Amino acid sequence: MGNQQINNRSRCARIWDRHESSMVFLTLPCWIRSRGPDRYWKVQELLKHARHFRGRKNRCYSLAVRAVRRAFVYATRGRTLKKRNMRKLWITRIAAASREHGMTYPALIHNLIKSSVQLNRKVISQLAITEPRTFLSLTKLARARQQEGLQAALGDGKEPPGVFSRIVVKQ
Amino acid sequence: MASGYLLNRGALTLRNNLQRVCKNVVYLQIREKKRWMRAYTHLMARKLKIEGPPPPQPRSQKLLWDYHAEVQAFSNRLHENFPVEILKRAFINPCYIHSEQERREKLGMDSETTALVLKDNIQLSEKGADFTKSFLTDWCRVNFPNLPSEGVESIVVHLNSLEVVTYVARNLGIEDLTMSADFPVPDAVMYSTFMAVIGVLQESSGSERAGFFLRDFLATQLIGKDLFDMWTVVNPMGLLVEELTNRNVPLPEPRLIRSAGASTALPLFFVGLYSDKKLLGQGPGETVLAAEEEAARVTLRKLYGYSENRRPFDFSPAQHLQPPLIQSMGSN
Amino acid sequence: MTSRGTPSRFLRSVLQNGLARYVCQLKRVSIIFSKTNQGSLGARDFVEEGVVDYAKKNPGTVVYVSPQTSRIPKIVAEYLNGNTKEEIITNKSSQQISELLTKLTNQSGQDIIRIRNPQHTDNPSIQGQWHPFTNRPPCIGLIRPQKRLNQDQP
Amino acid sequence: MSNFSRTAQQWASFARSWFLIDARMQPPGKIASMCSVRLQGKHKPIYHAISDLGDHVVVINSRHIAFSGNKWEQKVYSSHTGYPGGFKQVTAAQLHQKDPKAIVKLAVYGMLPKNLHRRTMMQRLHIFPDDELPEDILANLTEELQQPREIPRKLNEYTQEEKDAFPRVWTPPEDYLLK
Repeated sequence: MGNQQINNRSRCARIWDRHESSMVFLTLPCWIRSRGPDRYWKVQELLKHARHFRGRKNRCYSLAVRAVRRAFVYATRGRTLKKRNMRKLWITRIAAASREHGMTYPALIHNLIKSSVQLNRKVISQLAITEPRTFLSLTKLARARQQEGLQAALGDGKEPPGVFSRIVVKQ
Repeated sequence: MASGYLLNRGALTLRNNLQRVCKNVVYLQIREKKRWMRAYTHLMARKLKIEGPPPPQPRSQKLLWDYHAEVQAFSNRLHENFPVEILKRAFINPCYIHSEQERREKLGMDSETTALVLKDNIQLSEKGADFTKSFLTDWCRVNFPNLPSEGVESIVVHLNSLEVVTYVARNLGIEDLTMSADFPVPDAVMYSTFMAVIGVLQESSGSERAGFFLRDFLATQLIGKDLFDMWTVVNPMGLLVEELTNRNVPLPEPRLIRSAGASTALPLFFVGLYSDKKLLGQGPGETVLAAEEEAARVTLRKLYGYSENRRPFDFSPAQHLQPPLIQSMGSN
Repeated sequence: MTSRGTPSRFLRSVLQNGLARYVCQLKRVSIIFSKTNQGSLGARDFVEEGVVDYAKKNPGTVVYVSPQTSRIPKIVAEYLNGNTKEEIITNKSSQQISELLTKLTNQSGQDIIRIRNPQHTDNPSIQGQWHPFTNRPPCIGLIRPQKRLNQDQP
Repeated sequence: MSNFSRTAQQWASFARSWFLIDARMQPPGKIASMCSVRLQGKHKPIYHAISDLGDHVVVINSRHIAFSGNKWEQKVYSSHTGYPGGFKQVTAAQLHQKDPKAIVKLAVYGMLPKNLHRRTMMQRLHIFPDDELPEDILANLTEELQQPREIPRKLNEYTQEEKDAFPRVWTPPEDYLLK
């Protein structure tokens, strides 16, 4: 409490003294406080994020502050863009892998969904890289599903060998 | 006049403030910008740069340390029933006893009245080392029935090596408990201490529990390791030929099956090994020779059952061997 | 904040923990508080009520309770991999401290930094990774185009 | 299945293959789209734009490409030398006359992504106007790609039997006079 009173008093004194262009401080803490903020730590906080930049941006505050702000803006944008880009990449990869087995990407995904295979694109693309045989069987499944309608129309009603699907269950 | 008054006033306030400051330091929390902090941090940074970091201090010499409680917690943490007295002996290394005796002599203490009644862990350590080696060998034999004895030996040597064992020991918190002359504890001392712990476990709880301990903490280090990272085979083709003759299989016949960019700087060759017109294995390589060697390695991995599509190791917890102490604790 | 400016690591556990048997990674926890200070009120409550239960529940963790003439009450947690973590518990209630301790107990002690991928494995592939010849039929002998060229030259 | 060592696996996964395409009687656009996919590496499941995974493509018989319609006369290739009055326009036929590789090359160049990798990828495209390949390139080849269009046979390549067996829309009367 006492401290605060002194504080208020000194503030009044300072305002009053400013007219005479000489400053009087009633207490030492007030005098210390009056020197403005300790800018060093603020600068360090910012430069912490700029240390890996190239050139003077990594040590000069006035250059770094812009670059850091820009970097944060990019990072914010990048978080949404990353999801989009990754999905694009997975699709490119699945398209490449399915073309190796003579299928197109839309046909593969469409028929996998129709056969209620609930793998997402990320997992399918990982399978294409690390487990190529699993991916091959997925394409086979999609191909069988694709030809199911045609074969039913032809009246054969039989599954291709090695495929177990709804038609067999119905019979 | 006015200035004189101000000066006088200033001096008065300064004196008051000094008192305040002193009071503040003692009683009150000062909420101000810590302007000394910058200079202080710079000074400390420079000091660190000139002098280097301070020498590491063992945890036992820092505040808040109860050796008995630590040892008990150690055994509880690993879900084992170590007898605490013997376990404490396992942590006492001969180097510690030597250094302690020397220290006492230097201090001029009477050697008879302050004689050390500590036993070192050499016996335990030897016992543990023997058991570890035999257990790991058995474990590898069971898990890789097709692997020849040299392969088993090299896997055991890898698991039993100073590097792996000290890594495991440090991550089990043995370093804090170890009584050693030097700090940080040298690798060899860590190794012998870990082995002594195994020895204690074997003495107190039997070899089966000690085996489970080794399986859980040492054998898990095999995960993600390739066979030939541990076992250096210079001539895999020769080894393969030897293996196949032992099994009465016709000798392998290397054939170049695929190639890409053969005349460029980055060629790729695939060599397949055929035996009796059956493909044993194929391997890629930068040159035909490297590919052939790789194919031999692939075939050897298949023969020895150390391929990536093998059955995963069985690390399931030993249910029937749960110590009763832990169960009672768990029911709390 | 930016992905390049912050440290990162891959997901992994200490010594494959939990694969065979689970070892609580918190080896030592010290509760440091003041006997008189206002901010340590919750800490004192916790020492009275909860710390014995906690120690009984976690026999693998050594709990040190140390009243010191310090203004700032804190919990110092030490982990098996050698890392130390300090948590300030000024003005926290007994309940909050107990939650904090549970959190510290369940942690592995590794640095809490950005993890690059929520999944990680040491053996990424069981069937063998893709390579350009995975899905091509093997052709033994010379490469075809030469024959084809000869056919093409009438 | 295959348990390669890590270095060998890496070497195999990222190796460059060499594809051969026969452009005889093929539309250049189709050839170019096939080339562009392989030059970028978009036919590999490990594709990534900055991984530099492109393969080599060898195009032979670029002299014998086939344009549909009247593209030979109507398709115009324009360029500008940079000097005043330096705007050049040539038809496809003229360009092909001058350089039999140019049409395929320009088609591929236009289909590649417009970035700094484009020139590098173009260096991995080898075009030969005829079907004669140097020895070192022959040694590199890994696979021949199927042609996108089936080559139509000329009338004189059909045998008499095939001609007779061809179904007729209309049988001319016997007194019908062929012009």
